[in-house]
Amino acid sequence: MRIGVFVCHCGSNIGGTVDVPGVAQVARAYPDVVFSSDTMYACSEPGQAAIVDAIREHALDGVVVASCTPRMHEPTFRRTVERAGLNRYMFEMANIREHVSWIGKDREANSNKAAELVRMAVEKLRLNAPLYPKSFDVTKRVLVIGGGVAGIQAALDCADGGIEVVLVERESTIGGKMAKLDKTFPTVDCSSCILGPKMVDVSQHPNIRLYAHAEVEKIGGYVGNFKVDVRRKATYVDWELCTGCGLCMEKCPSKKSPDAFNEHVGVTTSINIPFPQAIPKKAIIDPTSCRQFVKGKCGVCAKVCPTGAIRYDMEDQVVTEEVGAIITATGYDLFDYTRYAEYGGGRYPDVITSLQYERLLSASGPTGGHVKRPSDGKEPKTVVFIQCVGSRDRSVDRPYCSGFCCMYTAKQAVLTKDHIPDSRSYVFYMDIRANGKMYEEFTRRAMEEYGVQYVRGRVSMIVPQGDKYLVRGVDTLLGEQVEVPADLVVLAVGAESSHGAPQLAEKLRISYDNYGFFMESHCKLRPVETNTAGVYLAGACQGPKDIPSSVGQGSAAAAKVLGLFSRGRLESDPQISQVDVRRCVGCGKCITTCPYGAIEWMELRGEMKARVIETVCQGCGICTVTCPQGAIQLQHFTDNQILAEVNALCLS
Amino acid sequence: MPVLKGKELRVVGFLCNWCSYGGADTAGVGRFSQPTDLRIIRVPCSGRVDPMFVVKALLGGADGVLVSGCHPRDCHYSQGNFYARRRLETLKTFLPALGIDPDRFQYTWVSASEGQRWKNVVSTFVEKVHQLGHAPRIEEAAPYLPLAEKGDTLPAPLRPLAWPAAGTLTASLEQLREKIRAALPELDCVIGWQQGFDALHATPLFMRKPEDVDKLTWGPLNVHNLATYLPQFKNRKVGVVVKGCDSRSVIELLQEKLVEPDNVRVFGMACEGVVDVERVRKAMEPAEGAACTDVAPAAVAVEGDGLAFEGDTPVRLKLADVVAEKCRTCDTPVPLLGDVVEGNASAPAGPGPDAPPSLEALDAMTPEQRRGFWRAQMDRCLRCYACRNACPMCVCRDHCIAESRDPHWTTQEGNVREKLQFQVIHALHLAGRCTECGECQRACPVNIPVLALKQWMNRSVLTLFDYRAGVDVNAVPPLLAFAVEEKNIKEHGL
Amino acid sequence: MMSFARYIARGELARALDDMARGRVAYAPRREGDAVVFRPRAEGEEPLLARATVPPKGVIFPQSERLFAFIREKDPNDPGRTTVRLDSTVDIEPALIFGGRPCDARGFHIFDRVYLNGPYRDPYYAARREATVVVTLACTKAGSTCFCHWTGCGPADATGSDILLTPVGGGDEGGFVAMAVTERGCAVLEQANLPEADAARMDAAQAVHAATQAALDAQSPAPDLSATPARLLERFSDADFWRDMSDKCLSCGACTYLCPTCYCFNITDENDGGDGMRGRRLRSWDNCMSSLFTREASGHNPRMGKALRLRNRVGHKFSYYPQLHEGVVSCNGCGRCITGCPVSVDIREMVVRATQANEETPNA
Amino acid sequence: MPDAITPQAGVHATTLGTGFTDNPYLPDVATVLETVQETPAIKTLRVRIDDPARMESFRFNPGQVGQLSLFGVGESTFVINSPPTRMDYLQFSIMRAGEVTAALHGLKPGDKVGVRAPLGNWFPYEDMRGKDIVFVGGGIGMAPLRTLLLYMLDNRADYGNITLLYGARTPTDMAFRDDVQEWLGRSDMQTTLTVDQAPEDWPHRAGLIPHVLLDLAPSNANSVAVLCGPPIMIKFTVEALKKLHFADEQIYTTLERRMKCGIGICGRCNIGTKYVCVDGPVFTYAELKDLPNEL
Repeated sequence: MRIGVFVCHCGSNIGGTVDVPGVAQVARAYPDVVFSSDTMYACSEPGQAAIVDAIREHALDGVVVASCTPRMHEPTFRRTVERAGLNRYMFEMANIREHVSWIGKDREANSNKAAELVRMAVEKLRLNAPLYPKSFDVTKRVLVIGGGVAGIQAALDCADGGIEVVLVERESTIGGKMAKLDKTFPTVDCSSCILGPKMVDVSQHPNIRLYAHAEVEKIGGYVGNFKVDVRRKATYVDWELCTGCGLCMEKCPSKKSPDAFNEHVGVTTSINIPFPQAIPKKAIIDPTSCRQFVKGKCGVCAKVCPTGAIRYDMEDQVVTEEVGAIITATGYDLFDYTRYAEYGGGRYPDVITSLQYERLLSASGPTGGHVKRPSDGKEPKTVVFIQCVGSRDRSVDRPYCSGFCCMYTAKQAVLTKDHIPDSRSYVFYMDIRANGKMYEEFTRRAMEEYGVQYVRGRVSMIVPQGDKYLVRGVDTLLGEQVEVPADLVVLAVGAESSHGAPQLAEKLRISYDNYGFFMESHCKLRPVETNTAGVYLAGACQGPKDIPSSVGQGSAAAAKVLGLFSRGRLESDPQISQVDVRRCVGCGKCITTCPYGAIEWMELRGEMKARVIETVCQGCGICTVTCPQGAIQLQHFTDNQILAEVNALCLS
Repeated sequence: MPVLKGKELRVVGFLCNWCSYGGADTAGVGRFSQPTDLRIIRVPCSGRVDPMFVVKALLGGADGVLVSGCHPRDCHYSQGNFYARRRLETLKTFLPALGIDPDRFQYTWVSASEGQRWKNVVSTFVEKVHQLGHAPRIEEAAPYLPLAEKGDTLPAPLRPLAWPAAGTLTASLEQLREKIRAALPELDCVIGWQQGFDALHATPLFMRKPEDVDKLTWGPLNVHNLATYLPQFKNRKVGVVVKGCDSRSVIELLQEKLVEPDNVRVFGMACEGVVDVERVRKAMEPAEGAACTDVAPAAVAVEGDGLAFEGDTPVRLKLADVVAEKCRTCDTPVPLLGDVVEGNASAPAGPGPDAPPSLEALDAMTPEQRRGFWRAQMDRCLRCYACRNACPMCVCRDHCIAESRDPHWTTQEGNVREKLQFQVIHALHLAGRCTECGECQRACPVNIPVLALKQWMNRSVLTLFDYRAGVDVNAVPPLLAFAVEEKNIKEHGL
Repeated sequence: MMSFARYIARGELARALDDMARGRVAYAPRREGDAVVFRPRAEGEEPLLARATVPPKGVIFPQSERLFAFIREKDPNDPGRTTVRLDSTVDIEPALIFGGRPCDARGFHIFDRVYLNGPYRDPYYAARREATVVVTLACTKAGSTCFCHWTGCGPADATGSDILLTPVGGGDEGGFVAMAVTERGCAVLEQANLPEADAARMDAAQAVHAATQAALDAQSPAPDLSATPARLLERFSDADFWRDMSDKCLSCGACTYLCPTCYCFNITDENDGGDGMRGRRLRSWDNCMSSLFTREASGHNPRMGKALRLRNRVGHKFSYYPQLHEGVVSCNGCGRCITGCPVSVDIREMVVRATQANEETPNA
Repeated sequence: MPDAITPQAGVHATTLGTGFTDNPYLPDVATVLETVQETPAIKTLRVRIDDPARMESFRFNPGQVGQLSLFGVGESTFVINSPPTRMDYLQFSIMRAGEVTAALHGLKPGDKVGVRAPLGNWFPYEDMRGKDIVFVGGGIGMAPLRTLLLYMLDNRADYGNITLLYGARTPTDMAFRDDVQEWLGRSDMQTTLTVDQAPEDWPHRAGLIPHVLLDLAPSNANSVAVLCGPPIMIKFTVEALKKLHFADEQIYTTLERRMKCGIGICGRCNIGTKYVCVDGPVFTYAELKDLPNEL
């Protein structure tokens, strides 16, 4: 090999504490090094030009640059050597800035260390081989998991961009949490008025195939070519025929079914369309309460249905969809407030969650928009809002801020005043977090225009007294005990990861944090990507978010997908594992340990061998360590390459 | 460039590209001053760090090795550091067996944003290595050979070892032969034992014809673990006769799908212990003179708890005194699977297996003595790889990395370092898979106590993962799995 | 030559050895763990007389040795120009091997025919062989795996030795008759200032030889192996035979490395660490039982499978070598391959069966 | 640079030779003059031994092999495929297969290699004088034939008709293109090319070598056939030659084996009593038939 070494001064960043020309001089004695020089700024235009020139002049086939961290400029220099006709992997970097010159002042020690790092890089490079990405076709369809506002936005943007969308929603209607809201802050717009049209667009868009009441069961394949099994759960109603007329609901004799859409405020019929604006607007039977299922006889709905759509014998169906990218927008769930014994632990009927309160406020809700407390249907005159229920509380393992509770509490207090002009509202809070556009102004209005009483402090106990609830707490600003007799207590419950999120993450082979929220690729710079190529995040599945952020991420994820699909074919990273079939004994240990399912069995002349699916492998190298005979090697980080570095250091 | 003699020690770091390498960069960007001793090797993931790299470095002259990856759950590859944690913790508990101070190796987690933490990690670790000083080289240790002199005695076995009366034994054996004869037509062959080249030695028997079955023997001379032969019969139907301990190897092979359940027919008998031929020979050996060492009795008879040797000078030995070490602590005298004929072996009397004597001997040594011990033992290793080829779990055989150049883990030099390196490879590759049948040690033509390394490893695996190999066909070997929260691995506070 | 004989009283042995080994490193059997191996002996050290587990061939044919070092040197003015210098300097240590048995010493004779008298002379072996005096101990007992008398060797065979010691008498009364076999043996023996062995002691030594030979004959009458080379070739394609013979073989290398006559080796290059500019070409023991022995880079292996490899091992020792070397078999009947084999593969059985069974099943 | 081992007391540091001539394990250091990428898998190296005197006195016969080594990687055996009549350099053609061959493929002019040569026997070119010669080469098997063919062309008058049948899998797998072009143009020999898979514009024969050979039907009278190629080709080509009534003694081929020492000591390349490194690599089919069947 003919190796060139370029040692960078980086101005005085390296040159200040490392004998840069000395390192270049020493490197000249290393095996296969035929050229070395020092350079002021290797990454600069003249610096790169010098590298290109040297490659040509000295017929170099490998280059080492000793400068800053490869995390900064490895891509830069790879492009440089490529410009001179070398393969981009015939390049190594020695980090003599972050790992040498910036962390010590001993010039002798630094120079010695820099020389050794160059030596290791040379030894590794001597075993490098050109690697070539493979290109493959892309299925230009996207799977969106979750039909909340983020998923809807992503689906619509993708569909508008001209690609086919498969939208899978666990519930029987899309809309998610937003569909349950009465109004949105800070404009107090009607939630269903702004979301409704988008939902309709979804149902009517020719590029969107919607599977409601369905779940993702299995995901195989890789970026560009995923295969997804979707389980369409039985609805017992043939949606092809159902017109959503609602006659069945009217006649249904079983009226004690839990009303999930209304957050279990009240009950509903066993055959049911969740709400008037539901998309798809189709009926679904709850077999746990339906008489036909429980008692074996009834059949009323079947008799009244004008289109004959009822199918009591319907079974789950699994459909397979092929897509090239996946956007997960599975949203969030609410914190289970019954864990707080001091708030009654769920035993007090008039201590309700903020989302239940939304339903009470909503004109399409169980009370038709009249605020009535659940216990006796009376209109409450004193309403207490308690914030940070399941947020910012280490004792319940929810140390994070849910972000949007401050705002919706202010909104609900304002709406309370609108609904019941003679009411009084109290808000117990820790801090007001209102860091959005017009947010701070909105909370101010709640306090100042609507006279909402904000009490800074934590509620220590709620005690029922007669038909009221004594809410005891401390006003930490005044430093005194407060006790408010409330007719209704609304708990601003925090957000937590959607149930089943970790299981979905494992199917998607993406990471999730301690709380079950999905991990983005980079917290700042890659907020909607995951570390699994082709899988993107939108909305609160990544962490608590308000509507504008969710919508923004939905669009961002859609843009990523459209960007991905804008290329005709995709290239796979060649830094992946490769099986030497001559060494492979077919023990399958690599298949067991691969976190990506990127290794499969193949038959070769009657023997079973391992084979890497090039587009699925992410290049972690777990398999290489697992393989006892070293038959599967991670390219660019082979055993011999790493051993060469170890030997250069340790066998001297 | 001047060589920094004495000022620095040799410290090698393996850092994952995504978190810890970034963390080290962050520390650099923050200008956090750090010791200069550390040389960092960038790898994609801590899951790429083969424990053998660490061993290679430490045997090759590194004074300290540090591995750092993403925090658990934060792995860029979602699971790499979970695997790394198990592998590296296992290694850490193993290093003392070689006389290497485990403090010379550390693994930890540093994220890309934790520059300050990285500085602390490096400073603390390098300081620790400086406290320990230059790593002593195993090949330079003073040889330490506690003489295993003739007549050294084993501690008493945990169960009474007594074979059934000759009549009962013959009857059981005849039953076993019947079963084999019945099964033979549908099998390629059945592997058992027969009389070997002298009265003291049995040898594996491959029964293909009914008359071969007459040669089958049963008794304390059937030392070999015949499960070793099973993987080579891939895709063919084969029968095998097993002792209790051998059955664990069959289970492990089934568990790892190295043999197919449909293709293996297991025949078992309860075992009352097999002899250590070396011990018998030593017990029978005349005073050291100009004799050849391979003197054998004319015949051997099993008499309950003893063995009678006929010959020039008849000798009677108690089984308990010449039994193989593994039988002393055996708790599986009856095969755990298969078609078992005789199932009445005595159960262990003690509370359960305690440390095998050779492991106890290793435990009792100082680190320096251990280095000297392995130096002296490995010095006579012939690199014949009988230890490997006799091992039922070594299925790579023709592709073993001991002799390959790609990957090139060991050289062909006949020195202690290369020889020991292979023993470490063997022990690490068997971590969580070794059923402690002892074939490696029995097979060694120069009697190197290599089993002690595996016993040490097995103890580590039991402590860390609460796991014994070869007991449950449906279990997963611990190093091929992980737990998000490890019960018995404490995070190392660096 | 045989007339040059001395007597060493039992108590004088250590002193006599010190004298014989003057200026040489003396290798003698030493117990290490449960094994007996040849190790450099300290002056005055009472030697162990047990037969070693491993023959002393490594003294002359090391387990691994450097053939030469290569040093890459760069042109200081043009780092693109590198020359390579080879350094074939080796350490040759004047040595003495004490306590090997006739089967061990004869091993060197088997080597000599290939290493010294073949188409090329092996300079490494030659230098060590030249520098090493072999002092052999005749056998007084027959081990259960001994079959030296089958192979042209024997309990008092002096082939390959410089001096042959025969134990005579018993206990403290006893001693050794030391017979010089070569000129060099004479010179070395003379260094020890020993009394001449008288006729009675010479007779006693002869009696010991005869008695051991008789014990061996009684244990296993030597078969006639003269037809074996041809018979083994006839057997060559008898796949069932070789399968039966090799069924239990584990394909390890214990037999070959314990064998005093197995001389095969491998050559590999290793690079040093440090500046990466130097390395070594090594010659190390190799083993025909390993699949790697004949596996070609293409993956093709003419001896795929242990049956074919075992066939070559037996064939080499009892057919090819004797055909090339005047009927001398390259096996001295030491039996170490049998005792050392983890599964007791018995070469005697293979040779006898290959020789005899032909008439019964002529399916070659 | 203290590279020699420091002598210890009582130890003689002895230098065992300086090159292949006085130590058969010690290569002569040689320099790569030129490389030719013959096919995607075959590369030709032209080397000269650095010691001018050694190069000057270097003598060999067509068919002899050499051990070519890359220091730090290892040695492998290749036939010297330039003829003894052209001693500007020694030419080796290397098919990429394992570690050593891959490393040799990476060499550039100026790089150093080790050469231990000549080794083994050779084609009995003296005995072949006056006879018709039929060369049949398949793939990399053309290399050993090249040396003999060029030698004969350089001594053209000594030999009768020369027929060459050279086959490869595809046209791109055909090595020695310049030579082949020249041979095709020569009137004093008959050159036939064939490939297993022929593209549309392939002007030569298509089909397996034995078939084409039967078609060419060279006469066995006063002829010898020299074959080299993969084992399966040899097997069927011999059958074809038998059909053409060539006697076993008229058929020559060269064998390949894994070798280490190359000098008949290390013990792995034997077929029965014959060591391919010293008794071969050239055997007549008659000799091969006498050997145990272990190829």
